[in-house]
Amino acid sequence: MKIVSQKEIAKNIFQLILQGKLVSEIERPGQFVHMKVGEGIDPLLRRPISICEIDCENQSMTCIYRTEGKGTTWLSKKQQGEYINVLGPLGNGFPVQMKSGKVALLIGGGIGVPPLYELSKQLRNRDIQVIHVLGFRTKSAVFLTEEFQRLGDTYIVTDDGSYGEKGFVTDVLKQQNFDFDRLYACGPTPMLKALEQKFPEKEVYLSLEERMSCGIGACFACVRPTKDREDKKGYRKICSDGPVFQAGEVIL
Amino acid sequence: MKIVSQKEIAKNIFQLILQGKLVSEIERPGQFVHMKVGEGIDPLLRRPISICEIDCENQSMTCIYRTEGKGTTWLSKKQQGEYINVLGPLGNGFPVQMKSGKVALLIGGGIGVPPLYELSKQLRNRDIQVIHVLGFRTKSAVFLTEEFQRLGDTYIVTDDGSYGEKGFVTDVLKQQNFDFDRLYACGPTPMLKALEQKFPEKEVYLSLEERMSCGIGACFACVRPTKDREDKKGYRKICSDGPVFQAGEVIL
Amino acid sequence: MNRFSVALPGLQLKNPIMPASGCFGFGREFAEFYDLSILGAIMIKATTVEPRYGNPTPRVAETPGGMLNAIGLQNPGLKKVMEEELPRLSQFDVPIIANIAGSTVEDYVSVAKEISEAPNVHALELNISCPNVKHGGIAFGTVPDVAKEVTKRVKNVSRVPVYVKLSPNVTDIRLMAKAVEDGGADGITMINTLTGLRLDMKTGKPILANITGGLSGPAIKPIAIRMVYEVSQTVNIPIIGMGGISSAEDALEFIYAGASAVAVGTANLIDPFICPKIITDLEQLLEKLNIDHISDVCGRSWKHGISGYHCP
Amino acid sequence: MNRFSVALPGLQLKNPIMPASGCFGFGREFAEFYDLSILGAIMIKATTVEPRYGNPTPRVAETPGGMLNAIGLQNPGLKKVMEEELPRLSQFDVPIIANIAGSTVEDYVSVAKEISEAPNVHALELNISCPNVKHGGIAFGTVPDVAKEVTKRVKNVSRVPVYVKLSPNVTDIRLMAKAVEDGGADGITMINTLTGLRLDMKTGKPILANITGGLSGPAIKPIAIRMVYEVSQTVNIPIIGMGGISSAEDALEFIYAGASAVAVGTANLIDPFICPKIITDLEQLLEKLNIDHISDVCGRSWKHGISGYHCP
Ligand SMILES: Cc1cc2nc3c(=O)[nH]c(=O)nc-3n(C[C@H](O)[C@H](O)[C@H](O)COP(=O)(O)OP(=O)(O)OC[C@H]3O[C@@H](n4cnc5c(N)ncnc54)[C@H](O)[C@@H]3O)c2cc1C
Ligand SMILES: Cc1cc2nc3c(=O)[nH]c(=O)nc-3n(C[C@H](O)[C@H](O)[C@H](O)COP(=O)(O)OP(=O)(O)OC[C@H]3O[C@@H](n4cnc5c(N)ncnc54)[C@H](O)[C@@H]3O)c2cc1C
Ligand SMILES: Cc1cc2nc3c(=O)[nH]c(=O)nc-3n(C[C@H](O)[C@H](O)[C@H](O)COP(=O)(O)O)c2cc1C
Ligand SMILES: Cc1cc2nc3c(=O)[nH]c(=O)nc-3n(C[C@H](O)[C@H](O)[C@H](O)COP(=O)(O)O)c2cc1C
Ligand code: FES
Ligand code: FES
Repeated sequence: MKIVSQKEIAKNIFQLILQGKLVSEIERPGQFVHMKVGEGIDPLLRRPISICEIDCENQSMTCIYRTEGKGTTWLSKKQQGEYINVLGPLGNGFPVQMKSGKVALLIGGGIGVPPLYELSKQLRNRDIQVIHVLGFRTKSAVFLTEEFQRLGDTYIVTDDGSYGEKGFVTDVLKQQNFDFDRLYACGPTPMLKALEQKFPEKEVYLSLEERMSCGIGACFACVRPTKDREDKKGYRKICSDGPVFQAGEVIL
Repeated sequence: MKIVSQKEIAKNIFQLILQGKLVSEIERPGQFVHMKVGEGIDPLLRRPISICEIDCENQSMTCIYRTEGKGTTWLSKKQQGEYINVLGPLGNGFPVQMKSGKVALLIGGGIGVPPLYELSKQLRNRDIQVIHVLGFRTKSAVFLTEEFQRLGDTYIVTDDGSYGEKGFVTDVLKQQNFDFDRLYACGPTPMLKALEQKFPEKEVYLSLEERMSCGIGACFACVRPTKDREDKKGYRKICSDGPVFQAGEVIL
Repeated sequence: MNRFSVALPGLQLKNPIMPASGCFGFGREFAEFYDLSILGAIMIKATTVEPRYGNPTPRVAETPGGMLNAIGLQNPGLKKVMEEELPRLSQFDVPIIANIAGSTVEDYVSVAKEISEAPNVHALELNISCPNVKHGGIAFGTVPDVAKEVTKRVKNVSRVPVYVKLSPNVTDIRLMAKAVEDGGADGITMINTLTGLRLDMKTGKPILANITGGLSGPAIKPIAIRMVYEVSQTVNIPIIGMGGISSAEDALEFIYAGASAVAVGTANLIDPFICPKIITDLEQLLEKLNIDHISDVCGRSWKHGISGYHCP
Repeated sequence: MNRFSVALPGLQLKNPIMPASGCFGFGREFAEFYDLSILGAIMIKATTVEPRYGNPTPRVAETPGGMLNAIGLQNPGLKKVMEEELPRLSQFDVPIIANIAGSTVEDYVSVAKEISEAPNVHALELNISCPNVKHGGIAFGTVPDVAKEVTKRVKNVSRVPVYVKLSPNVTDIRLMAKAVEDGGADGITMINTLTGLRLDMKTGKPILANITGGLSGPAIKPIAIRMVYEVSQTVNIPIIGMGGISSAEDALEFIYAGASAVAVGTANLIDPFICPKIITDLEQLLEKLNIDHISDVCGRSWKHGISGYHCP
C-alpha cells in the first residue's frame, strides 16, 4: 500500500495513513493488517498492526503504532509516497450490531487504543452512545483524545497523573459506575483480565494480542486455550478466530 | 559517504559519485573502497569497488560498477543525497612513478576499465604518453570511451563487434604492435594471464580480483600463492598487498 | 510445465514445489489465496493419534534471518484429519504427503496404518525429528537404530511409500540417512529445524514458553544444502529438500545439491503466495539457464558432466 | 568500567569483549584503526607447528545473514608467531589467548608447550573444532573421548590455563563439554562454525574451492545461544560465548545464556570498529537495564532470581 502520510503524534507514537485496494475489503473495526517491515530477511516476519480508522472514499486507512523494536522503528522511517507490503485485512474484529440508543463503554490501554476509534465511529453511526475510558503511561504517550471526545464522553487516565486523572482505567470505572449495555476493550492483558473479572454478567468483547507468524491461521503460533474445557477444539487462534473474543471464550 | 550523483551510463553500468573525507586519503589510482550494501544482515559482507576518478577539490570520487547480484543492485537504487557506509581507501594501487616522455599501455576489460581512468589521468599529468586498449562484451556495455580518448589514443574492441573492432584486447595488440615502456591492466583473469604470457620481458602491472570479506588483510580470504616458491611468505593478500601486482609476483 | 514434472515413489509431481509440513496447516487458509491444484504436492501438518493442544505461547520468536517455533505438534488428531481435513483436500488435484508424529513406535504405526488408506494420501512423511516434543522426538531422530526401527515398522503397515524426515541436529546426518534407507524408507525429506534459543533483553529469560524452539528460514539454508549434498551421495533413495527456501534460486540450489523436489516452509508464513511465485519464477529460471528438465540438474554439484543424470 | 571487569582462569579482563580467533588476524590490521589495549582480550589466529598456506580460493561465500569460510588454518607457523606476532602484540596492555590447531595430538602438544611460554599469552584456546582441515579437525571436535585426551595432554604441558573451543556440529554438545571438563579444561569457548555449503547458480558447483565451509555470523546466533545455555548448566568451568555477535544486545544475550565473556568474530570483518563500539554500547545497555555488574546476570536465563549469582 502507498503511504499517504506518516507523522509522529506523540512520543514514539506514529500515525500512518495508507492507501490501497485492501481498504475496500475491511469488514469490521478491530481487524488488523500484517505488515512486511524491512526489505530483506531481517526482520523476517510481518508485524500485526490494528486498523484505526477507515476512509472508504479515498481507499485509505489509518494505523497508529508505537516504535517498540526493529520492525516498528523501520516502519517509522518510511515516508510519504513509499510503498509497504501489507497483508489483510485479517481477523474478525468487533461486532457492531447493536440497537440504537444503547450505551457502549470502550476501554483502551496504551497502544490498544487505536482500533477503538473506528469502532466508536461506527457505533455512533448506529446511534449508539459511546463512553471512552483511555489509559496511557504518561502525558507524552497520550494521543487521539480530542478525536474520541468528539464522538462521546472521554475519560483519560495516566499511570503517573501527568495528564487526566492519575491511575488505571479500572479506577475510573470504580468512580464513575457507568451504566452501559456492552463493553469493548483493547490493551494489555492484565487490564483485560481485570475487566473480565469485574463484569462477569455483561456482554464484554476483548481484543487480544499474541506473537504471530502467519497471521492467517495456518501456523498455530497464536493459539490460546478456551475456558470451556468441553469445547470441541479446545483452542482459538488469535489471528483468525480473533483478535476479538467475547470475555470467557479463551483463557487470558 | 554522501551520494553526489548516480546514473546509469551503459546497460547495467552505473556511475556513482561520492563525497567525503575518505577522498583525501587516497594515495594512488587502483586503490579500492569497501562498501556496505544494504542496511541489515543480508547482504552481510561489504563489496569491493575500485576508485575510478578522484576530485580532491570537491572531496569527491567516482566509482563505476556493474549490477551483478544483490549487493550492486541495492547500490544502484540509492539516490542523490543518501549516505553509504564506505571503508577505505584500501589496497596499494598502481605505481605512477615514471619518467616523463615514456609510453604507458593501459589495457582494460569490461568492469576492469574504471580504475584505469584515474591512472591514465595521473600519468598524463606526469607527461607520460598513454595508449588505451579497452575491451567490452557488446555495444550496450561500452562506457567512458570519450573520456579515455581525450587522454590518449584509445582502441575499443567488443566480443561481438557491435562497437569498435570485433575481438579481444589481445587482437589489438597483435595488430598494432605497440611500442611501450610499461603495461597496466585490469580485467578478467584470462585476459591478465594472456598479457602476462605475451610480455614476459616488460614491466607489467596487473590488478586482480578475489572474493573478499574484510578487505583489510585480517581474514586471509583473498590469498593467492606467489610464483616464487622460495618466497618468504609464499602468498599475497589481494586486498592489502594488492590488488595491483607486478606480473610474475603471484600465480594468476 | 513439462520440464517440471518429477516422478517419485508414490508421487507424480506436476512440479517440484510443495509447501512443507506445519507451514501450511491443512491447506484451508491458503485455499483462500490460490488454487491448491497448482502445487506439486502438499505436506500436511503433523498428525498424531490423539488431538494435541501443543505448547503454551509464545510459540514463535524471530531471529536474524530466521525464526524459532515451538508449536508442539498441535493438531486435531487422526480421526478429525481422516474425516474432515483429507476429504476437504480431495477437491484439489494434488497429492498429499501426510506428516505423522508420535511419542512411541506404536503411535507411528497406528497413524501410518490408518492415514495411508486415505485416497488422496500418496505418501507418508515420518516426522522423527520434531525437536519440540519432550518424549520421543529427539531420540527417534538422532539415534540411527531407533530411526531404522520405526521406519521398518511403519513400512510394514503403510499402503503408500514412506519418506523419513531427518533432523539436522546430529553429528553425521549420513548415518541417519543410511539407517532409514536400511529400514526401507522410499525417500528422505530434509531438513527439519535446528534447535535454537532466544532470550528477552529485559528479563534475560527465554522468549518461547517452551524455552527452545526449532530454527527455520533463510538462515539455515547453507546447512540444509550441505546436508542434502552429503546425503544424496550416500543413499539411493530420492530426497525432498527444504530449509530456508524463499525463491526459485533457492529451490534450484537444493536440486543442484541433490534433491529431486523441494518444500517451502517458513516463507509461506511471510508471503502466502510464495509457492505459486516460486513455481512461476523457477520455470523462467530454467529457461534462462538453458535447463531442459529440472531432473537433469539434480545433484549437479557433485556429479561429473553437466546434465543427463537423473536422481537418484 | 568497573561493572565490566571479569576474572577468568588466567585472564583478568577489563571488559568481557574480545575478538574471536581468525577474524582479527594477529591484530596488525586492527591496530591501525584503534588502540588494542581497550579490548578485554585478543584471540589470535590459529597457530600450527609449521606454517600453513591454507585452502585454494574462493575461501569465502555469503549466505543469508551469514558467511561461509574455508580459510584452512592459514598461518605463519609457531616460530614466526613466537618471534614476530606475539612480541609485536606485547606493546598493548591486553591478554592474548592463543588459538592452537593441529592434525595430531602431538601437534597440539608441541604448539601448546611452546606458545604458552610467551609472556603475553595468558591462556590457550584449543581449536578442536575447525571443520576445514581434512584430517584431525572433525574427529577431535566430535568424539568426546578424543577431545578429552587432547585436552589432558595439552593441560600436561601448558603453563597457562587451557580453554577448549567446541564445535556445534554434534548431536549433544553437553557430552563434548563434559568430556573436555573431565580432561582438565579450565574453560570452554563456543561455538565454532557450523558446516555449510553454497552452490553457484550458473554452474551448479560449490562456490568455495574447499566445497564446504564454516557458517558464521548473525544467522547462527540462536543455535549458539542454545548451546551456551545447555553447556553452562552442565559444566562447572566458565564459558566464553560467540556466534553471530554484532551488537551489545547480542553480547548480553550470551551472558544471559551463561557465558562469562564473549567473542566477536565475523562482525569485525564488516565493521573494523565493532569491538570498541560494542564495549561502549554495552556499558550504556547495562546502565539502562540497571545491571550493576555484568557477572550478576551471567546465566540469568536459567538461574532463579534476578541477580546475585556469579558464573559458573
Ligand atoms: C492483533 C494485533 C494488533 C496490534 N495492533 C497494534 C497497533 O495498532 N499498534 C501498535 O503499536 N502495536 C500493535 N500491535 C503490537 C505490534 O504488533 C508489536 O508492537 C510489533 O509487532 C513489534 O514489532 P517490533 O519489530 O517493533 O518489535 P520486536 O520486539 O523487535 O519484535 C520481535 C518479534 O516479536 C513480535 N512482537 C513484539 N511485540 C509484540 C506484541 N505486543 N504483540 C505481538 N507480537 C509482538 C514481533 O511481531 C516480532 O515478531 C498489535 C499486535 C497484535 C497481535
Ligand atoms: C579489488 C576489487 C575491485 C573491484 N572493482 C570493481 C569495480 O570498480 N566495478 C565493478 O563493477 N566491480 C568491481 N569489482 C567486483 C565487485 O566487487 C563485484 O561485482 C561485487 O562484489 C558483486 O556483488 P553483488 O552483491 O552484486 O553480487 P553477488 O554475486 O550477489 O555477490 C556475492 C558475493 O560474492 C562476491 N563477489 C561476486 N563477484 C565478485 C567479484 N567479481 N570479485 C570479488 N567478489 C565478488 C561479493 O562481494 C559477495 O561477497 C571489484 C572487485 C575487487 C575484488
Ligand atoms: C511454524 C512451523 C511449524 C512446523 N511444523 C512441522 C510439523 O508439524 N512437522 C514437521 O515435520 N515439520 C514441521 N516444521 C518444519 C518445516 O516443515 C521445515 O522442515 C523447516 O521449517 C525448514 O524449512 P523452512 O526453513 O523452509 O521453514 C515446522 C516449521 C515451522 C516454521
Ligand atoms: C574468516 C574466519 C576465520 C576463522 N578462523 C578461525 C580459527 O583460525 N580458529 C578458530 O578457532 N576459529 C576460527 N573461526 C571461527 C570464529 O572464531 C568463531 O568461532 C565463529 O566465526 C563464530 O563467531 P561469529 O559468528 O561471531 O563469527 C573463524 C571464523 C571466520 C569467519
Ligand atoms: S499467527 Fe499463524 S495461526 Fe495465528
Ligand atoms: S579480504 Fe580479508 S584478508 Fe583480504
